Amino acid sequence: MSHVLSGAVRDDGLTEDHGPTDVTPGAASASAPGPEVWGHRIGSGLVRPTVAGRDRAGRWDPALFAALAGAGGEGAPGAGLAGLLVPRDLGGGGLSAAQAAAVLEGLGEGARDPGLALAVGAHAVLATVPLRAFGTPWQREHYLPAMADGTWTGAVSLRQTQGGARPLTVTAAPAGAGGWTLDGTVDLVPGAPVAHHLLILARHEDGHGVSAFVVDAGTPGLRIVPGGPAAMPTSSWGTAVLDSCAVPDNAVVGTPGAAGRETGPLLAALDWVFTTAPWVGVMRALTRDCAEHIRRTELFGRPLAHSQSARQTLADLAIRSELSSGLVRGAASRFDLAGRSSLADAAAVRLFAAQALRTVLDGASRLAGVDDLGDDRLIERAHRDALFFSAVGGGAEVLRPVVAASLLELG
Amino acid sequence: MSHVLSGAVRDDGLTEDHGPTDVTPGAASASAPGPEVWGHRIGSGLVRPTVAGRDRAGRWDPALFAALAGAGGEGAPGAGLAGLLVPRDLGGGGLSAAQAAAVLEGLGEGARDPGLALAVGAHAVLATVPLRAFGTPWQREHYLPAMADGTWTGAVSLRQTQGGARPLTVTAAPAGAGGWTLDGTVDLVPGAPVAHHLLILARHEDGHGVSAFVVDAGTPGLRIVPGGPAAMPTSSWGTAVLDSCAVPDNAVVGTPGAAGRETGPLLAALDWVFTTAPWVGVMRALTRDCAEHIRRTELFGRPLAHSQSARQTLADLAIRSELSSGLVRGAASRFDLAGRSSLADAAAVRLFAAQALRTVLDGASRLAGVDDLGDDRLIERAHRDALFFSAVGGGAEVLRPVVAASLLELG
Amino acid sequence: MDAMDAINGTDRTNGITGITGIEDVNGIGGTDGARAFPGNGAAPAAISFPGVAARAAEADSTGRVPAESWKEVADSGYLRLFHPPELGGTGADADTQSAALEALARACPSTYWSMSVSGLLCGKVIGMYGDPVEHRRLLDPLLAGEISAAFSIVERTAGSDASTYRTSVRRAPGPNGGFLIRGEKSRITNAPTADLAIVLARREKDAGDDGPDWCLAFVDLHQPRVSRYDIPHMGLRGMPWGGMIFNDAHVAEADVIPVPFEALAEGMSWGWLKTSFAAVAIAESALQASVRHAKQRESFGRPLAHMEGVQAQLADSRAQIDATRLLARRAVVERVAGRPARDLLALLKVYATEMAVEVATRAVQIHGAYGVTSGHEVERLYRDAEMNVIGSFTTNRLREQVAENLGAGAPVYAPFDWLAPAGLTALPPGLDGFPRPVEPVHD
Amino acid sequence: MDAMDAINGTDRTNGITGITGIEDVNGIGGTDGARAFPGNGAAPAAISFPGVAARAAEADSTGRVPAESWKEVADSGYLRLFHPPELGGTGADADTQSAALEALARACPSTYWSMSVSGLLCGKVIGMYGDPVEHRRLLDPLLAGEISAAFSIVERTAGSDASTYRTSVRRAPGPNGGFLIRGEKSRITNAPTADLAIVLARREKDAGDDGPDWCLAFVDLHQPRVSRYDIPHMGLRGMPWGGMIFNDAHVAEADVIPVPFEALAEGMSWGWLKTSFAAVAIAESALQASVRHAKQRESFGRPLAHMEGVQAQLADSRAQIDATRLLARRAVVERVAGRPARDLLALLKVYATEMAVEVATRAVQIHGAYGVTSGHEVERLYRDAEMNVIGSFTTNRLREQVAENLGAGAPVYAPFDWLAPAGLTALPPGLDGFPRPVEPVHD
Repeated sequence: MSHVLSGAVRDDGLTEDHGPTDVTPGAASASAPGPEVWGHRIGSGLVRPTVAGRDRAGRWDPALFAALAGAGGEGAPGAGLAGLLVPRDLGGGGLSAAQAAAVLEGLGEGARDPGLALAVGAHAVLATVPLRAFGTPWQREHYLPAMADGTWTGAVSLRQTQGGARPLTVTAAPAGAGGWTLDGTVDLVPGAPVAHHLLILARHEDGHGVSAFVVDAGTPGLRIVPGGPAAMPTSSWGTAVLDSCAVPDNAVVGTPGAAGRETGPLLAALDWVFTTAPWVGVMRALTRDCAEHIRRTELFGRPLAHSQSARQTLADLAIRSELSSGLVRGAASRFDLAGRSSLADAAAVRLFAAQALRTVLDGASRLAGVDDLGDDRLIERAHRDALFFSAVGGGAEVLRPVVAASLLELG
Repeated sequence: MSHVLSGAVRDDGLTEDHGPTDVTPGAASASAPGPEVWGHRIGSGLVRPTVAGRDRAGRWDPALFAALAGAGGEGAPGAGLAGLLVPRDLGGGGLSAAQAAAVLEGLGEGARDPGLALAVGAHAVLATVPLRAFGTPWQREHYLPAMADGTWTGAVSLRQTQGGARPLTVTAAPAGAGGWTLDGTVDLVPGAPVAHHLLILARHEDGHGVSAFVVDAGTPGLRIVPGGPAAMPTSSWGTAVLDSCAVPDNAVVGTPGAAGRETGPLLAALDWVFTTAPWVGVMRALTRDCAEHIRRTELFGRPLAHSQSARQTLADLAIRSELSSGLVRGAASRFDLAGRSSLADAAAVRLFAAQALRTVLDGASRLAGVDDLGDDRLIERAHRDALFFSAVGGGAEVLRPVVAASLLELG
Repeated sequence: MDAMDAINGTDRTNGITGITGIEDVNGIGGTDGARAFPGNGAAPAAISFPGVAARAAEADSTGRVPAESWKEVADSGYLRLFHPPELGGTGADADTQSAALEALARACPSTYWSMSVSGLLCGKVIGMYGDPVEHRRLLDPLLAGEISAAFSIVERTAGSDASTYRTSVRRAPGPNGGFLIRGEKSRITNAPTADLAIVLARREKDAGDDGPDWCLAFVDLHQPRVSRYDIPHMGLRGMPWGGMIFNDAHVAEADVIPVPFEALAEGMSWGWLKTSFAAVAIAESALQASVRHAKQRESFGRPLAHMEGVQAQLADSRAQIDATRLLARRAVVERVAGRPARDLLALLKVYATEMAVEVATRAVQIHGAYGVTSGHEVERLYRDAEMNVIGSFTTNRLREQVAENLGAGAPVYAPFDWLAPAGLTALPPGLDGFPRPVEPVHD
Repeated sequence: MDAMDAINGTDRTNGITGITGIEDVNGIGGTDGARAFPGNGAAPAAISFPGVAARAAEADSTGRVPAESWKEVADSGYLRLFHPPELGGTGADADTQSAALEALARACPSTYWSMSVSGLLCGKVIGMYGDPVEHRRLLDPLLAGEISAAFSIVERTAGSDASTYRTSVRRAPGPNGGFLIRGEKSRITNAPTADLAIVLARREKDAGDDGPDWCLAFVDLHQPRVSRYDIPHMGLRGMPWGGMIFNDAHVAEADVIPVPFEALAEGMSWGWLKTSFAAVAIAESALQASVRHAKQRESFGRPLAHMEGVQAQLADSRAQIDATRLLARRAVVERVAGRPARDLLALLKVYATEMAVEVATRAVQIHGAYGVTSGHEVERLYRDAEMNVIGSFTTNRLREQVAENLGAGAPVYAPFDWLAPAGLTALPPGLDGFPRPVEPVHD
């Protein structure tokens, strides 16, 4: 059984041949364990043992996040999961985007915890990359080292990862004495209750332009209300309420007024690719669970694995996992090259993977029946979380026009 | 807007033209309000106002069930929801099977509470019909009148509505002095903690035959452990543990040893058709919610209703609702004629409707985005409950062979 | 098991088709010969067209309805079933109409399309908009099958968008009266072979004429100023399809009937019904062929019928067909009762036609190489199925109409230019931003 | 917006295809004329077959690969790309092989199939199992395109189930040596036109011969004891397809090569790769045709390109094709690196072929009546797409193999007789039980 079909990594964390999961799709390499192996090992070692309990209790575990932030071990870059994309000179792991996607895929498979994987991705990708890409030297040096080791966590609202498809709910007005005043409410912020700072997109009160701001949690006028969706309860969720919240000029990330072309599309593209990556791992985990399940379950007095129908369903799960993985890795790798990434590519990734995930969950639940798989009720949890996943980042009603516009040369 | 597309009944419970929702599919009648109107009115009046809270709390509301049991009003038969299928001479409503399915469909649409609708169906159909069809005169007269008015509730495990596809977990051994001794455990029993009696299929210890038993809750050796799946939390759930549980001979329902041909297939067919009926109503409710939602929601600065893609998705929801309704009504009507119902028909109903429900939920969540519809989070709840629904009754791996065997003259 | 067997005895072979009361309505490959329709009350299951079925492959390969098939159907009384006695029909009940529609479409979808467009659709339109006395001269031969008709709406420009239609009718100069028609209708069933065309045209109105802008013209196609052409097509090949060019062709005074455009919807939705039954029948034929194949065929030592993957495909098809047929028959009941049921027909047409493509695709898979070999029934059904999705209003266009019926409002068009303002056409930066900095916004 | 436009400038037209590094590999309808393959390192995007594309409709209607197309492809060096220099090939890198496969299949799927079966599949098999010196006499003309070959595995009886194959090879009597082959191979690409057949046959073994039970025979088809026939087929019509009957045809001594059956899997999985690229290319062609149509066409006053429903279909197709192409190219990388990648190829073939059917079906819907009009590219692609699902191992059969690779064990057959014991074939009672009572069980 080749790992192409069985998932990137064995359950025990042992590596197999890694050609096809190499971070550069299409490139063959059969040498060192890929970054997904490291991610898988962290996930299966630290996260998975407690996922069922944390999920049931809807509990955020700060110690666990701290452990992930500093996780090392064989194959680890210079930093843990928190600093994947922080450059090495700022204390991070300095992974390429493609490697980071591979780590998240491995994490998703090993951890079986979409909520915690989202929390990791929101901090290590969504909150990190805009600062790296557009931050001033002061912002980069102030925030990124502490984000890299997990001392500080950054947060972003998942309402703000769809460009301007829907109106932004926060406004920014220039303050008389310099700086800006922010007003509004933005919900669906994973990590908000524990965040050191939030990255917030706000439209200018005069209607001209959008700016990105990094707002520290202690700033007067910023209030975090804990709570969020029913999905992904192992993340912590909150709503940021900004009431005449004054921030200095150096809170602006990137070109003032230009976030609609900088951080806005960047957040959308990052969300579409990198928060998809752990789900690819979840699909692999479900596929392997199902392969195991049909071998040991009986229907009509014989192993379900003897049923052609069950076997064909299983094949369809493996196929969706493999295709999604290739797409995510391919699109991620383009972030490593300035000017090569494309919103249409990123949107296609999410569009395909969200549909693939539905197919995988349908198939897995058909094979599992009223009983779930494994001891951690992965199908039930993933089924719940996938509903949310397929809607954030704008959902298909946003993704499809983005992909089509590129084909049709419209916009 | 014709009601064919908009659902059987307006939200306010007013009736519209009822030709196509008449209980006999294909027969046109534009006269009195159909039974689905009654079911809808009960659901929207009694159940819907509290569904969100009961669902969040996972709370069974005995007073609500009692109110449903005795619900009357315009269009009501002689009894409330508890006695739909109990003959009139035993204190029931004496509805036809087709009418009962229509009531449940209306209930599903009005109540927006799959868990409670399941509880109603489990009592009024699954626990009632085998006693009516196979009960001795004593059993019918002892149980059915009190079941009809809701004084007593009956319960059945949803593990036992798939024929013998999977082994029965309860055994029956003849007791020396007459009667039987039951041993085993059966879970997934909606209503178990509050039931007066359970209908239990047990395989004979000697390997020859299966019998159905009606076991009163107080019987020594029968213990009810509350708890069940995460799905449908507005039902009460329990597991029945039978430990040398002694029951008399008159606890046997139907021909001793022949439940594999009597109550077994009957329960499967009833489950496949009648527990599907409320879901048809849920599909209608989702369709109408979505029609409303896309009119008042903006995307890219214009009403979502202007998007051709959103409109086409909406159409697909309506289509699935209408097709499922026709199938359920058609199959239900055949229970009114002894010897005309067919397991393959019933299996096809469930197979189609479960797939239709997936399509409807996918489409509805695509249109609704990260926010749910309405104030009761119907998509999220239905999405969760549908996963369970599509697995009980054996799931597609049982339904498909049943349908195919009929075509292929195999078995 | 004796008692159960006795009970099961009759049911096992019929299986789930029993739900609809119509079971294996025609024995494909049976003996030739027409069978007259039973009167109302007789079992619809008795309706079959064995000769038409036997000639279905011939129709496909020649691109024409064989004359014997036409005669078999006409002699059966099929063409009269849908019309009231006062118009020369037999006014069959809904069950009989449904059974007949499915039976003929089972036998040969091409023959069904050609004859139903002529006798059902054109017949209905003449009956609804024509003169009950005057136009018996058209209806009588039409329902007798002595002539055939084409329902000529669409033009070259755009499928179902009437605003692009240009064909027009004007008064003929000179003393003989009547009208002249000019224009081209294209992609029309029966165009190459029909005797009569029911043509939607614009009226060139005299001053002061405040009648409708549109009319139906009943055009005799056997005149020199009409030319026609074939359009070869992927499926339903036995159905003549093509165009007709009217070069000031003559139309009799009585045969131009002013009609408000909206009024035509009622007549046209008969087309949706006809197409939906074609889809149900194609799906049923594909399923029955699959069942036969699965029973006969072994692969890797396993009879296909015993393989769960094949069973799953058959079961899914069975359930989808049953659901669709029930809705189709309900629509017939509504129509026969005189209710428009256009909402129902719209959603029926959408589902039925796409369902048939899905079922036919499964049938090809089950048949393997047989299913793609020319001359095999399933190969033909696969090509036929897709035609129904396109024919009589494309299915995606009808979805919009369903949505409108649901209260989503009329389609609103705005040029698609909202992605750029949302920042979603931009090229997003890489991890380290853009190759060069973005310029600040100056308003 | 200046800076952004500058950055966007080159990307907008290429759009997402850029992900794969291969952009619009051939301009359908461009000028005629072969173009030699660039050397390794040259941009694969430069590969195109404009003349082949221009003759694709001709291939479809005549049922043969036009001679000019064959020559154009042969002259381009396409047939040599996949083979190492020591066997007369040019040993192209993976990118070039992938680009070439897709480019030719974009131009004309039938020509692609016919020539790839000959030069790629048969060439690989001769290279793998034949003698590197002796069989240059076959490989040289094959890779030069001077002769064509058929890969002859399947027989009439059952698709891919080798246990049913009967064709056999035995020693020729008499002094001239060599072998005689007897049997029939059916549903074989190139069978009606090929010069050479690579035939899987049973060996009639002498006593004491403990070699493999199977062999490959390289059979010269130009001899009197070989007869052949065409099988007309739904799609890929330009690809000759049919059967060949060996009536004790002669095979040279060196041209019968004993091979264990299992060893053939490696060679045959080249066929899955070839078919997968055919599917990707058909889907891409259908998508590009849809994009063109959507840009040109208006309906109800709205350009199709501006309609969200059309956009949704295009976007879904785009995403599916991208995912598939990435996997296909990864598979080529694996193969070129000498790894079997059979698991990967199996799941690729399953998804790619069904995906192409889905995309082609959407394309027909977008095109409306154009999409079902014979001669339109999309009508042809719709028919072509389904052939790949059936060809080179039906997709559902391959799913079983994928499952086996996943650890589900080998397929286990048991007669399907477990519903009755589960009580699930019974006729369930109505609300009031059975018409008459069930008899008690007596054991």
